[in-house]
Amino acid sequence: MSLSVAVKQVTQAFALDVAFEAPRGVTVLFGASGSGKTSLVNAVAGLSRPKEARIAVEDWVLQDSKAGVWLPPHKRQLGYVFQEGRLFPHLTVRQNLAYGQWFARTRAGDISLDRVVDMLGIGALLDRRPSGLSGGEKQRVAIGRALLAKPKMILADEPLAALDEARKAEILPYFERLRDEVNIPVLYVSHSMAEVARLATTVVALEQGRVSRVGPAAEVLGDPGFTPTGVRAVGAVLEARVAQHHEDGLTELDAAGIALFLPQLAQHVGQPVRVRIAAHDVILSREEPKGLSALNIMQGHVSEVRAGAGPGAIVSVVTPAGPVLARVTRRSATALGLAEGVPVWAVVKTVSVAPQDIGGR
Amino acid sequence: MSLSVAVKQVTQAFALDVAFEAPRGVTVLFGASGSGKTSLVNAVAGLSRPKEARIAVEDWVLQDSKAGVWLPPHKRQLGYVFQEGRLFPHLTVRQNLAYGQWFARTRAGDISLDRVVDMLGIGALLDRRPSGLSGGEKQRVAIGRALLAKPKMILADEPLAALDEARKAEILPYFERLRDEVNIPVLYVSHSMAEVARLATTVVALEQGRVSRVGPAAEVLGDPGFTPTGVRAVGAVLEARVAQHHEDGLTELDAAGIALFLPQLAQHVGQPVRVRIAAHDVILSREEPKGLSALNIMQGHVSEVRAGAGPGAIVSVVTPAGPVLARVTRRSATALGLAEGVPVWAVVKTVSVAPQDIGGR
Amino acid sequence: MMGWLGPEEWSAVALSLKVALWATIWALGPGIFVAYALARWEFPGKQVVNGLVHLPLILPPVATGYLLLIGFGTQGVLGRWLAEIGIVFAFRWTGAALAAAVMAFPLLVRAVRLSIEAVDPKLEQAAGTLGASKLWVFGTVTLPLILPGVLAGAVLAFAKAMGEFGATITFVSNIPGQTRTLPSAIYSFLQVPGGEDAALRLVAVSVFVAMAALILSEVIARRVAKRVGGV
Amino acid sequence: MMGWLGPEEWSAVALSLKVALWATIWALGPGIFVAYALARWEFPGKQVVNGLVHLPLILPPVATGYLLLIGFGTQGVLGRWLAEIGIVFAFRWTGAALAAAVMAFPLLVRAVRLSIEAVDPKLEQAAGTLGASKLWVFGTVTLPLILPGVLAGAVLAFAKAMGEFGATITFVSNIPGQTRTLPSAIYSFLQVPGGEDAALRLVAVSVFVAMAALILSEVIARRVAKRVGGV
Amino acid sequence: GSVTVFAAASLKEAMDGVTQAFEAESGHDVVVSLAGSSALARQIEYGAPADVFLSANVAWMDHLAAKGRIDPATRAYLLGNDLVLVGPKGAEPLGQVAIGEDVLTLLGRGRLAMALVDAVPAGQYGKAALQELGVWDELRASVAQVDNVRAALALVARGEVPLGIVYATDAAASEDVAIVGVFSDGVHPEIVYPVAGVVGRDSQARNAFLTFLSSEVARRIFEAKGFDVIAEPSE
Ligand SMILES: Nc1ncnc2c1ncn2[C@@H]1O[C@H](COP(=O)(O)OP(=O)(O)OP(=O)(O)O)[C@@H](O)[C@H]1O
Ligand SMILES: Nc1ncnc2c1ncn2[C@@H]1O[C@H](COP(=O)(O)OP(=O)(O)OP(=O)(O)O)[C@@H](O)[C@H]1O
Ligand code: MOO
Ligand SMILES: [Mg+2]
Ligand SMILES: [Mg+2]
Repeated sequence: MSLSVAVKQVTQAFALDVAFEAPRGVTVLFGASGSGKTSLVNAVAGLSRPKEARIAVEDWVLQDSKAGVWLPPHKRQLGYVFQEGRLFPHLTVRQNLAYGQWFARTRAGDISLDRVVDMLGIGALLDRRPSGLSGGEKQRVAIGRALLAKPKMILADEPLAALDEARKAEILPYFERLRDEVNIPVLYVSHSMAEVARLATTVVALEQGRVSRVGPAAEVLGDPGFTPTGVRAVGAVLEARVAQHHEDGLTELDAAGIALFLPQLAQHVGQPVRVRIAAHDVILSREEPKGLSALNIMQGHVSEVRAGAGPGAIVSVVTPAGPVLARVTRRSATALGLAEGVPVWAVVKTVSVAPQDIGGR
Repeated sequence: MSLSVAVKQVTQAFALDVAFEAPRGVTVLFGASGSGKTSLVNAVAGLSRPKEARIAVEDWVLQDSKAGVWLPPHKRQLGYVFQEGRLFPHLTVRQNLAYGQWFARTRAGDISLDRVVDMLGIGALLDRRPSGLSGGEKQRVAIGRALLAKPKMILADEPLAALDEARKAEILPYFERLRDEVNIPVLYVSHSMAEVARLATTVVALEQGRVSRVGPAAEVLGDPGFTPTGVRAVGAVLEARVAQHHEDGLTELDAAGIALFLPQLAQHVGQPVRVRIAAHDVILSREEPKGLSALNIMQGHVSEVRAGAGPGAIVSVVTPAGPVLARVTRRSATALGLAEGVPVWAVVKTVSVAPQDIGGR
Repeated sequence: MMGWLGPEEWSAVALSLKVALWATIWALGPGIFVAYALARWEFPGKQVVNGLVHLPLILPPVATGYLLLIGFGTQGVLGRWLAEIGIVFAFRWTGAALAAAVMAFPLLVRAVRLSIEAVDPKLEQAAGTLGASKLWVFGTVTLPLILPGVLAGAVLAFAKAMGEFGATITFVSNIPGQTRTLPSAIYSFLQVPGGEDAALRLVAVSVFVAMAALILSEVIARRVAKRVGGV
Repeated sequence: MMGWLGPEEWSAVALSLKVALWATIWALGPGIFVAYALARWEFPGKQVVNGLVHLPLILPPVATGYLLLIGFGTQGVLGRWLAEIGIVFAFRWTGAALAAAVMAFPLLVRAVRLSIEAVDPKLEQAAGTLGASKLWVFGTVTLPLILPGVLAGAVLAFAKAMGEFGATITFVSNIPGQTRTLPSAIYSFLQVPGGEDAALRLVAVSVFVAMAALILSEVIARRVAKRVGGV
Repeated sequence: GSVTVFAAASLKEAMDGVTQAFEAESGHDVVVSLAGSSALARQIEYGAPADVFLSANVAWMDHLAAKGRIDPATRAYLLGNDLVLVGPKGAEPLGQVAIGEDVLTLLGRGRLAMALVDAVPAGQYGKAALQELGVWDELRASVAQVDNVRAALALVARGEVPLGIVYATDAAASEDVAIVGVFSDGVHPEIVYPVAGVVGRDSQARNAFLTFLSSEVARRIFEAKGFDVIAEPSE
């Protein structure tokens, strides 16, 4: 396992008792405010020193309280993007960015200042000081600073919370690239289901200092019972492959023989991608739909209907591409006679497969 | 006009030149990171003192540089929720909350500590100090503190950015209530289209220190050309009225004679509500759809097809309930022969009308 | 310890405590005010004020004492005027306290000023938007936040006041029971050949008192810091 | 101004500047170290160290000078030992600088300590996660952030060193050209009837020098503050 | 009644004895403030509540007389003193110092401790003596000046310097120094301690104290401490 964490830290105010293993990739810590995400990340970074803990990134043991091992933060070679930026007020943006480079100078890695500056759109800020930056600007610089330290693992504590959608959409791909190209493990704290879906290899859900759920992203997200932030967050993740780039700007994916159309993707033909289909974006039909503006229609059959507390129900549909979840009203479920084994068509609008919900791998 | 702002503030680093008028309700300042939102709110709060400005809330003139009027911050009677919390570190949460109450003691208003504590779920924190709170906990206390000062207007600078979805969903209604029940004007800074749609009476979009768009929320949001944070944000807002609460947990709305079904709303029968229908949640059909799980189907005709830069197009459909926007692929638009005047059915899944997108008024 | 020091020495200890305490108390209000003005305001002559505040530090104490004598002696410019309204410093313990306060003033101002500069003005702004006037903000936000600094400054001032000698003896002489503070007594003993032992006893008392004040202030400061920044 | 002061007086001015400068320089390193230790470490005997640092403030300067004499005089415990390795303080300007450094030390430590306590440890943590060791963090984050405090402390120390008299004259006496600093000269003039005018001339020089140092430090501090916190 | 006496610091031991005796005899209280003559004189000039001033030199008394702060009628020369050369305990006595060469030889390469030669009376007398002996210019750079005569004494007592110039009374007070030589009266101005009552502080107690200073009892105490009493004995 790439990331192995077991931390027990009990204070008067809060008890943290977490253990999980995660493979390489992005491990997203997911949980409500106050559930202990920051506390856990601090333990990994060595900013707190839990009495009982074993923390390792691959064979790089950061702490093993039984063996008496505890690396101080500066020896951990981690890049921490803090929830509140923590830029050095006495340095310019450029100097802030360069801060970690010195310590990383002998380590392998090809990340350059220019590349980071470009990617984060902070070229115009380089000679300014942090105090004059807007909230979002600060956070972008903090991300760049961590990246330039060529870390063995990136820790990111809600790095995008202060950013606008456009910036988020710009920066998210870079975390993906960290995962896919640089092949750096990432421990990422987030509230946002869209971020989780897009980035997570593994999801670790925290509740009041304990792990309430842990597993591969597709599995956890595809579970209709996993609704940590409300039903809107339910959705299935499908594995697919780029089949063709069409001239009208659409990319055709092949999900186990089923064609899915999306707006132009950057991936090459043949590359694997993950597609998240939010349950509330799926319409079910008993008849084969015709004359609809939706391009993605998958035939399958109902495997489960789970009524929720409210007026809705989650319907699991087995399709050749994998399981797809659909959220419908109980009224519709009754009207359409949805029940286990019933054949249905799942209608997904092309554009409702949102860019945030597609992650290359 | 309830809120009247004209501010000119030019520094070396940044030029702010903004003027707008907004009626009572929630005025949302919307714009990318660094566009000047915080700078503008600071001018309204009196934390900066622009050379040329006239700022008034109804007949309460906060600044009029021509008349030489400038109220210092503490006389403005505003409640400012800062982007970064700014809690008093030496006071307990309870004392932080109570801070503004003293100054507001002679002002009218019935907001009580208990009510605010309840609403924000901070009862367990009351005797703690800010330094031990998580990011989200801090922000909730900051909101409570501003509310308890019984302000003439609330200024909120991305108050929810640090909160998780569940908390957001809990707190947003309170801002609505401010608007609707307490009838307090709110100047609200946000990146989030969902928040804008839910709260805004008026939208003021900023771009590099200037107003790029201003107008009533429905008008601005219903404009297919208004895509400040990407096409996913496009959507129309319909005015409706609660028609009936059904037993299966659905609420039926009446939008100019057309029935719309939503999960149970809190509003009473007869009350007006606003429904936002995101363009990417609408599927168009040339034939009357049958056997679909979607409950909301509106007949209408195409009034405009606007091709975007990518593979998509925004189709405006005139329905009896009002204009509805749909985002489809150009491929579908061609396949279905969508053009001005063509009759279509707009299919909207009940549940895809998200809770965040419904605002009572 | 009662038997360890003679009655004259006890009276010097008691007097020094009284003098240092009052010197600190007198210096506190003006010190905080001046520190705030220097830290947060811009006004013409700011540098002059800053310089004046530091004068007692720069000048040999005897010179400061001399200036005090000229100013506040019964024949002095201010002294004569103050005497008319019933305030007399000359050759009273109050004069010793004044001298100590003046000598301690720059230390106090520096300490307080530094801690005022460390307070985030954004917190003060926040208090302002909640309806607090400048004065109120100072009392409820700035002052509590600078308490550790004020405390540190006050203890420094107290310690300095306990040790002040040159200005005191020059200004109010060395009158047993009235202006004969511990340092004067120590000085006297050091003037007597073989008086080192007696001097050392008094030094021990000085050190004990000042240490007690220091430790007390550390404890309080720690408690305050815990309240403000900590768990 | 050349004609205004006699050559002896000029030499006193030059010597005072040299002594105060070196005193400040010597005190700086240990002062920052001790301030850091007191601000950020917990160790047994911390209160004792804290007390020791403050001693020169608490004791009458003459007593401090006397202790220095016992310790660092040619017959003193340390003095004898140091003399063997060629370091002599007694009756040299170096001794004057040592006395001034000792007297200024508590002021320096206090100022620096306060500003260290005002540095957000979160920034230091951030530097740590980027790979900086404790020492490196200190040099690249803590030190730059406390520069205004260090500067303030150094100027305070310099001013105090310029004004130090009692300990200096007791420890290294008053040898024209070697240990005859400005305060000694001022003191001398004040001891003779009618010497006030001459004393005042030297006071003016003292004040001028110290004011210049103060103003310079303010200017630098402002520039630093601007860099750190401002526009 | 009560008498406040401002007395030069070098009179400390003697004043302790005298006031005790006076208090026992008269029943009056005496409060003695000891400091440098200069500080005391200035304080009296600016209105210090002193009844009696006992100065270590004439110049400050003259200064106060010129300012009209003392009663000329009460002024008297009370005490005399000798100037001596001291060395650490065990130093070889030399007898009368009449030629400067002696000082030079004895000093070797060490330093000569003196009170401030331009400011403090003991230093002023010493400087005058060395000038008269013709060695001042040579010695000038070797002189370690301290702020009062007792500090010079301490330097000798601690062995920091081989020689010092102090009053005979100081030498008598310390066990750690030995008198090396006594300066002949002729080489320095006469060392006298004037006394006077302060203007406007006339009282029965004060006058009794002034009278007592030149009494036989006082004379014995002063002489025990090494002073010459030069005032006419009071009856
Ligand atoms: N220094 C501290 N002292 C006391 N309690 C603390 C301290 N730091 C954190 N806590 C408490 O520990 C719990 C977990 O805090 P943590 O910051 O890890 O939450 P989080 O999941 O990161 O929340 P958020 O999403 O709001 O940032 C909270 O209840 C918080 O109040
Ligand atoms: N004190 C300052 N000095 C110099 N430039 C400043 C200062 N404060 C803000 N700016 C600049 O003004 C511009 C607007 O900043 P502002 O904080 O108003 O943005 P914003 O819209 O609130 O951004 P965000 O969404 O990231 O909070 C930015 O370019 C910022 O860098
Ligand atoms: O008694 Mo004096 O005035 O120190 O020579
Ligand atoms: Mg957190
Ligand atoms: Mg902002």
